[in-house]
Amino acid sequence: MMAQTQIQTDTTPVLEVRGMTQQFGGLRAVSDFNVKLMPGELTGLIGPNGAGKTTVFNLVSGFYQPTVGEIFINGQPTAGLKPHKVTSLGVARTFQNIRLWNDMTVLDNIRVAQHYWLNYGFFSSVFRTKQYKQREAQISEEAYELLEVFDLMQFADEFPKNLPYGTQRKLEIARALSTHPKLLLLDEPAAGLNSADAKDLIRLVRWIHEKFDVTIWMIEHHMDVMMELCEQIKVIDFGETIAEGDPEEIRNHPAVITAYLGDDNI
Amino acid sequence: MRQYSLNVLMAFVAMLLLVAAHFGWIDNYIQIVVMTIGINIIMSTSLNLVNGNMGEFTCGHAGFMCVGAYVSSVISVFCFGTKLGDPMLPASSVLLVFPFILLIGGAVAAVSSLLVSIPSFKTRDDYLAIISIAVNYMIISALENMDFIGGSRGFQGMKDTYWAMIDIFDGPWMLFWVILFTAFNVWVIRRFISSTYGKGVNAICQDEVAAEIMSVNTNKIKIINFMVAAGLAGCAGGLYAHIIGYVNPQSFNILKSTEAMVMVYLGGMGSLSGAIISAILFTGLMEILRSQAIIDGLVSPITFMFPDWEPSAGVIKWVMIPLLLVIVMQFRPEGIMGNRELSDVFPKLKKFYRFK
Amino acid sequence: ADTIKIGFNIPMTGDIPEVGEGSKNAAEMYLADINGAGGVEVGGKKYMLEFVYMDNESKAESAVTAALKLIEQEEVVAIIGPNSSKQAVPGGGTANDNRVPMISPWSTNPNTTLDRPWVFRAAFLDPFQGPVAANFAAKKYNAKTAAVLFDISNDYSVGLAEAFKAAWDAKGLGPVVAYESHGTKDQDFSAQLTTIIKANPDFIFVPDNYNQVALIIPQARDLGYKGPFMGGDAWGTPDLVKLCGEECYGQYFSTHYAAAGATGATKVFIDRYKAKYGAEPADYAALTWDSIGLLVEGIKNAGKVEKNPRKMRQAIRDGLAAIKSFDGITGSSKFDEQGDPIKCAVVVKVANDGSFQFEESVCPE
Amino acid sequence: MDFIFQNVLNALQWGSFYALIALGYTLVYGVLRLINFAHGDIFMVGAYISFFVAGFLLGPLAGLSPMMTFLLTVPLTMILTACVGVTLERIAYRPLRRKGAHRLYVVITALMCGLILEYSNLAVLGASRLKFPELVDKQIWNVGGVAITNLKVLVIVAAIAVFLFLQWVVTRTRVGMAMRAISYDKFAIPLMGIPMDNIIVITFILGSGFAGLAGLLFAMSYPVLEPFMGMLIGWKAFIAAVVGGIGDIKGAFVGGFLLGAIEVAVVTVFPSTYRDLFAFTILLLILWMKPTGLFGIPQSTKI
Amino acid sequence: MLLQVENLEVKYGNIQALHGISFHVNEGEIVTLIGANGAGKTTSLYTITRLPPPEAPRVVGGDIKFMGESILKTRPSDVVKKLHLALSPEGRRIFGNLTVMENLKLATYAREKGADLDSEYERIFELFPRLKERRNQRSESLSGGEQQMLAVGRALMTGCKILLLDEPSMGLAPVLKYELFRKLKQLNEEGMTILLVEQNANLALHLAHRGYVLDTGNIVAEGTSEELLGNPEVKKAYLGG
Ligand SMILES: Nc1ncnc2c1ncn2[C@@H]1O[C@H](COP(=O)(O)OP(=O)(O)OP(=O)(O)O)[C@@H](O)[C@H]1O
Ligand SMILES: Nc1ncnc2c1ncn2[C@@H]1O[C@H](COP(=O)(O)OP(=O)(O)OP(=O)(O)O)[C@@H](O)[C@H]1O
Ligand SMILES: CC(C)C[C@H](N)C(=O)O
Ligand SMILES: [Mg+2]
Ligand SMILES: [Mg+2]
Repeated sequence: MMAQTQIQTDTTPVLEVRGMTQQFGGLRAVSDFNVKLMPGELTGLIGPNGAGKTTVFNLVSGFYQPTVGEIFINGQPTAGLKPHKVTSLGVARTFQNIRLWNDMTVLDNIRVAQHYWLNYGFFSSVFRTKQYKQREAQISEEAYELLEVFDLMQFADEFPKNLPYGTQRKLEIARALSTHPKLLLLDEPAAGLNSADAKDLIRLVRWIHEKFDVTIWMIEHHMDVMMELCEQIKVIDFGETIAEGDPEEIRNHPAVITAYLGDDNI
Repeated sequence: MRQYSLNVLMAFVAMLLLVAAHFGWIDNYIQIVVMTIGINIIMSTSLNLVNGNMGEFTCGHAGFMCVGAYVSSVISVFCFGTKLGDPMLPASSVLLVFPFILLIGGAVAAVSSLLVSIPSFKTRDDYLAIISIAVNYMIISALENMDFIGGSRGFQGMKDTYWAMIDIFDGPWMLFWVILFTAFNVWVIRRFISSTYGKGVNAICQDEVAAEIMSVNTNKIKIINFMVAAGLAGCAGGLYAHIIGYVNPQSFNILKSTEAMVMVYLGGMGSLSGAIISAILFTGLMEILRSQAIIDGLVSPITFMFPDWEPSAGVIKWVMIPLLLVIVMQFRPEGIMGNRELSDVFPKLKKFYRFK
Repeated sequence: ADTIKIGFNIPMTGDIPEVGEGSKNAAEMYLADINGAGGVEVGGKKYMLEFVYMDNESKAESAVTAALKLIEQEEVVAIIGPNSSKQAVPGGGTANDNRVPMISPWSTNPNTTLDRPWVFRAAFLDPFQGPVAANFAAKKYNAKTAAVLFDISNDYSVGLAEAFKAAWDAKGLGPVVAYESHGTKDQDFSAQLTTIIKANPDFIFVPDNYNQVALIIPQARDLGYKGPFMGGDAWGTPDLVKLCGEECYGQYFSTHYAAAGATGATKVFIDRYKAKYGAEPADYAALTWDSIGLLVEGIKNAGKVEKNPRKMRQAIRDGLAAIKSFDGITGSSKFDEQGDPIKCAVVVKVANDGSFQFEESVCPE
Repeated sequence: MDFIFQNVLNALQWGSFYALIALGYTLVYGVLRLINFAHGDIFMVGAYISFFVAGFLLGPLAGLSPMMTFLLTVPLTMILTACVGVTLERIAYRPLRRKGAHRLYVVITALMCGLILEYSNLAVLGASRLKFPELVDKQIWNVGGVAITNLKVLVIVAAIAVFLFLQWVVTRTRVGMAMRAISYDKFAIPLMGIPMDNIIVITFILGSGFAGLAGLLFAMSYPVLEPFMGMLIGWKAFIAAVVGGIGDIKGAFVGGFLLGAIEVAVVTVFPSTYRDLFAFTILLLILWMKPTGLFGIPQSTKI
Repeated sequence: MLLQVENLEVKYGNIQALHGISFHVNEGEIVTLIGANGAGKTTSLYTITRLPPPEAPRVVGGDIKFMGESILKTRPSDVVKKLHLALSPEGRRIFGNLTVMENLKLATYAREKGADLDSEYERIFELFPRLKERRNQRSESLSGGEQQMLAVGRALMTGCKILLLDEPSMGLAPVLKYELFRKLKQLNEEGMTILLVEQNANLALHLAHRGYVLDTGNIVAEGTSEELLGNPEVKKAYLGG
C-alpha cells in the first residue's frame, strides 16, 4: 500500500533548515533562511518574483549546495548528497515549468521514478534474475496503483506531451509521489491553470495530503489557492523571511500587502 | 508457443546460413557480406544505446572497436599464433577459448569507455562529441606508438587462430561466431533497455535534471550505458580483426565512427529495430554499389556526354551513398523508424515474439 | 577457351595514384601481347590470361581488403602488387595466410617476403638500397654527416631509413645527426626540418613518397636549408617534378632502372610504352612488366592448369619457387633462398629539364 | 635561442590555419548550433577554386602577372567559396530546419555533404595531385638565425585580421546580436522583426568565405592539393574551436593557435607519432577541467 | 476594423486545432480571448503572427485580414516590421544567452533608426524596476517572473501599435500582476491596441472592452466584457464562480 506505514515520532521534523544562504556570484538569492516542517503539515511559501522561492526548493531538493547553512531531512543532513540521494531520503518535487519525460509513456514516467529502491544492477537486468523479476513486479503494481488513484489509467500508454496541460501537472505530482516522499515540494502547481482547473487542483492537493499522509510545502502565486489550502504561510522577499503565519494574518500583514499582494483595482 | 515463433524462425535462418556456407552453396563473398552485416548491426545497435537512447552525441565509437580488435588480436596471437612467440595454448582448445578472447577484448574496450563517460558527468552534446572524437584519436595514436604490435603499420597473425579452428573442423567458423555474437548483442541490449533500470537511460536523454531529482543515479547509469555500448563495440572489433586477419589503427578512424553514426541516425534515434534495419540496408548498399557494372550503369548518362571520363566504382560509391542518405533525411527527417520499434509499427508482431 | 585469372592489387587512388596507373598501363600492354599471341602455353595447351584490377587506395588496410576480395570474390590464382611496401607487407601477409601466390613489383622492404613462402617480388631490397644511397651521397657530396626524415607509418620509409642509417654508421665518416619522422597525412614538416637544420647535416636523406618529397624540399628551403638531398626509389615518378618543380632539380635518388640511355629489350619496352601512353614508363611500370613475366614463367613451370583454384595456386607457387634466375627489362636477377631477387640498382639525377638522368649503376658483388 | 623562435614561428603559421578554419566552424555553430562537418571540405573546395581561378588568370586568356593574379584571386575565391557554402545551406540544411528535424540529423547531413564534396572532386578531377602555382614570389628573410618568408607573415596577419573582424561583427553589431539570439531560440526571432534566413545566409557567407581564404593561403603555403586535404585539418580545427569554447570567436582563435603550438612543440621534443596522442590528451584535460571550453560560459540549468 | 480573423482553420500535422473561428479587433480596443487549456488561444496568436513551422500551425482554411488585406502571405519578420504587431509569447521564450539589456536592444532590430530609445528603456524599467537591477544578468538565470517581465518588456520595445499578449500574468506575483494590468490600461489609453489571452478570465474581462470565449477550437461565446461577466455559463465554466 502507498501510505507510509512506519509511524513518525512527531518530534523529528520532516524538514529542518538552519541559516541557509545561497550566493549567485554577487547576488544573494537566499539569505539566512530557517524553517522547520513537522510531519503532516501543509505549508505555503510566497513572495515577490525573484524572492528566492524556487531557489529554496532547489536547495532543499539537493540541486544546489547551499553556500552557508545546513539542511536536515528527517534528522539526516543532506550536505554533499547528490539530488537522487536526497530524493531517496524522502523529498520529492515538481517544477515551476513542467519537466516530464515527454517521449516515455505515462506508465514509464511513473515507473522510472522508482529507481531509488531498485536493488538490481545491469547483469540481473540482462539475465532476468529472481530479484529482478520480483522488484519489477512490485514496481508495476505500485505504478498501476498510483495511476488508478489519480485516475490516469486511461492515459497509461499515452505520451505526456499529448496530454492536456492540467493533466500534465497532475501527472507530474503523481510521478513525484511514486518516489515515496515524506516531503512533497510543489513549485507553482497552479501556474497556467484557469480558475476552474485551479479548483480541481485544490481538491487534489488536499486529497493527497490526507491519503498519502505526506508533508506538503508549496509555492504559488494564486492567492485564492494558497489561502484555501495552507495552514501556515511563509513570506520571503530578497531571500529573507518577512512574515509567517496563517492565511488570515498574512492577508492583513502590511509588509506582505505592500511587497506582494498589492491592491487589485485596475 | 506462438510467441516464440519469431525467435525460432531466426534461429532456423541462422542454421540455414551456416549449413549453406559449410556445403559451399553460398560462396565466400556472400559469407563476408553476411559477416559484415553482423558486425555493423553490433556497431549500430550499441552506438544507438548512447546516441539514441541516451541522446548524447558521441562520434568516437570506432575507438572502442579498435581497442577490442587489438586486445583480442594480441591475446589470440599469444594463445594460438606464432607472431609473438610460440603458441601458449594447445590449438585444440581454440573453440573454448575464442569466445572469451572476444569478451576480454570487449571488457577492455568497456573500461576504456571511462575516458568518455566520466567527462560526460559534467558535459553534454557537442562538448562530449569532441571528447569522444579526441578519445578516438588518442586510442588510434596510442596504438600507432606501440611498436611491438606493429604500430602504425598494423598487426597481423590472427589467421592462425582461424586455421586452428579449421583444423579441428573445416566449417564456416567466423560466420558462426559473428551470428552468435550478433544475437547475443541484440539480446543484451533488448533486455537492458526494456528494464526499468535501463529506462533510466531514456529519462536522462529527455530531461537529465528531472531524472536526477526523480532518484535516477544519472552518473552510474551513464557509466554503465557507455560501458555496455563500448563493450559490445569491442566484441565487434574482435570479430572484425579475426575475419580480415589484419588490424591497422587507421581502419578505426573517424570515418569508421561516422559509418556507425550514419547507421544509427538512418535507423532512427533510439530504435533498436531501426538500427538493425539500417545496418542491413547500409551494408547491402555498400556491397551493391561496389560493383563497377552497376556504377557504370548509374553514371552512363554522364559518361555518355563525357566519353573519356571513366570513374571507378570505389569512388562513385562514396558520392552515391552520402547523396542517397541526404535525400533520405530530406524525406524522413527522423530516420527510417523514428524512435519507434518495428512492433509499434506492426502491432501484430507483438504476438510472435517476446523478450521477457 | 578457359582462362587464368590474375589479380592486381594496385593504388589507383590515394597518395600514389601514378603508381597504380603506371602498373595498370604496363599490365594492359602485356595482356594485349600475350593474349594476342593466343595466350600462355601450359602443358602444350594455350590459356588466355584475365586481369582483375583492385584499388587499394594506397592504404595498408585497403590493401588487405583488396587482396581478400581478389581471393574470395574473384577467386584469382595469383596476385600482382601491392607496389608500396606500406601495402605490400600487410598485403603479403594476407596472401600468405590465405595461401595465394603474390608478387610485389616494387616493394623493397624485406618483411614483404620474409618467412612468407607464398610471396615473391621483382625489386631489390632496402638492405641493399640503403648502402647504395649512403655510398653515393658520401662520394658525391663528400659528406661527413647525414640527416634522415622518413614516414613512420610506411614500412618502406621506415625500413629504408633504418637500412640507410646502419650503412652510414658503418662507414664511420660521421654520425647521422638527425633522425626525424612524420606521418603519412602530414603537410607541415617545419618542426622536424627545424630540428634537422639545427643539427646542420651535410645532406638530408628522404626515403619518402614523391608527393611528400614535393612538400618537404621547398619547406626545407623556406627554413633556410641550402644543402643537398638524397632520395630512394619512391621518388621515381614523373609527378615528382610536376609537384615539386625547380626546387627538386639537381637532387639524386637510387632506383631500379633509368629510362634514359636504355638498350635492348628495355629500350623496346620503353618505346612501345611511350608510343602507347605518351609518357616514359617509370620504374614501377617496368617492374610490373617484369613481375608478370615472372608469374607467367611460374605458371609455365606449374606445367598444368587445375580447375580448383586452391590446387592451381599451390602449383603456381611451386612454379615460382622453382625460378632460379630471370632476365627482365629492369636487368637480370638471381633469386636467393628467400625467393628475393639479387640485382643491380641505379642512381639517377633530377636534371634541370625535369628528366631523370642516369648517374651510375651499382651492382651487388 | 633562434631554434625556439623558429619553432614559435612555425607554430604561429600552422596555428593560423587551424584558427582560420575554427573561426568558420564556430561562427556557423554559434548561430545554428550546427556542427558544420562539411566545413573542412569547404576549405578544400576553396583551395581548388583558388587553384582554378589563379590558373585562369595566369593563363593565356587573362595572362595577368602573378601579383595581380593574387590580388584578384583573394576576393574571387572568397566569393565563389561563399556561394558553395550558401548553396549547401539552401539545398541541404534549410529544408531540414524547416521540417523541424532533430539538429543531429542536420549534423549528419553536413557530414554526408562533406563526403560528397571530397569524392565528387576525386571522381571529376582524378586522383593525381595538383600543383598550386607560385603567386607571390617568395622572399626568405633571415632575422637573427630565424628564417621568415613573406608568405608566413601574410598567413599570420590574415588570421589575426579575420579574427578581429568577426569578433567585431558578433559582439558589436546588431546582426551579431541576432546571430547569438538565433542560437538560443529560433522561435522568437521573427517576433523581434528579424528575418532569420537572411541572418543565417550572412553567417554562411562569412564562414565559407573565410574558409575559402584559408584554402587559398593553405594552397600557397603547401602547394600540393588533394581532395582529402580538408578532412583531418577540419576535424582538428573543430576540436580546437570546442576547446576554446565553441560558439565563441575568441575561443576558436585561441584554440586554433593553442593546437598549433602544442603540435609543433610535441614534434620538436618527441617522435612525430606522439603528436596526436599528446595534443588530444592535453585538449581532453582542458575540457575535463573547463567542461565548456576556455571561453565558453557554463550553461546553468535553471529550474 | 484593424485586425480581422475570418473562420480560421489551422492544423498541427493532422490534428485540427482551430475549427473556423472568427473574431476581430478594432483600433484602440482591448480584446481578450479566454478559454480552458488547449482551447486554441495560443494557436490563434501564433497564426496571426505568421510564425514559421514547425512550432506554429498550418492554416488550412479561412483568412486573416489586417486593415482589410490578407496577411497570410506576409513574412513573419514583416508582421513586426511593417504591420507593427508584436507578440509576447506563452512561456516567455526570451533569449537566455543574452543579458536583459541585450534582449531589449534586440527587440528594436526592426525599428527605423533615430527613434529615441533611451526614454523607452526607462519606461520599461519604471514598469519593472526589477529588470533594471538585473539589466546585465544573463537572462536565463532570471526567476520565472522576472523572465515574464522581460518578455512583456521586449514586446513593448518593438515599438508596435498592436500588442498580442499570451498569458502575461503567468507566474507573476499579484502585486506585479495588478501593476501590469494597470499599465496595459494606460498604454491602451495612449492608443495601443491590445489582444490579450489570459487564464485569469475575471481579471482579463475587467480590463478588456470585449471578449471571446474559446473552447476546443471554437468560439462559444462573445460580447462586451459586461455581457460575458454576466453570462451564467461563462461564470460557471471560466470564472470559477
Ligand atoms: N543559477 C542562477 N544564477 C544566477 N542568479 C540566479 C540563478 N538562479 C536564480 N537566480 C536569481 O535568484 C533570484 C531568485 O530566483 P528564484 O527563481 O528563486 O525566484 P522565485 O522566488 O522562484 O521567483 P518566481 O516566483 O518568479 O519564480 C532571482 O533574482 C534570480 O535572478
Ligand atoms: N505543437 C503542437 N503540436 C500538436 N498539437 C498542438 C501543438 N500545440 C498545441 N497543440 C494542440 O492544439 C490545441 C490548442 O492548443 P493551444 O496551446 O492553442 O491552447 P491554449 O488555449 O493556448 O491552451 P493553454 O491555456 O494551455 O495555453 C490543443 O489541443 C493542443 O494539444
Ligand atoms: C611505392 C614505393 C614507395 C615503392 C618502394 N620501393 C616500397 O617498397 O615501398
Ligand atoms: Mg520560481
Ligand atoms: Mg496557450
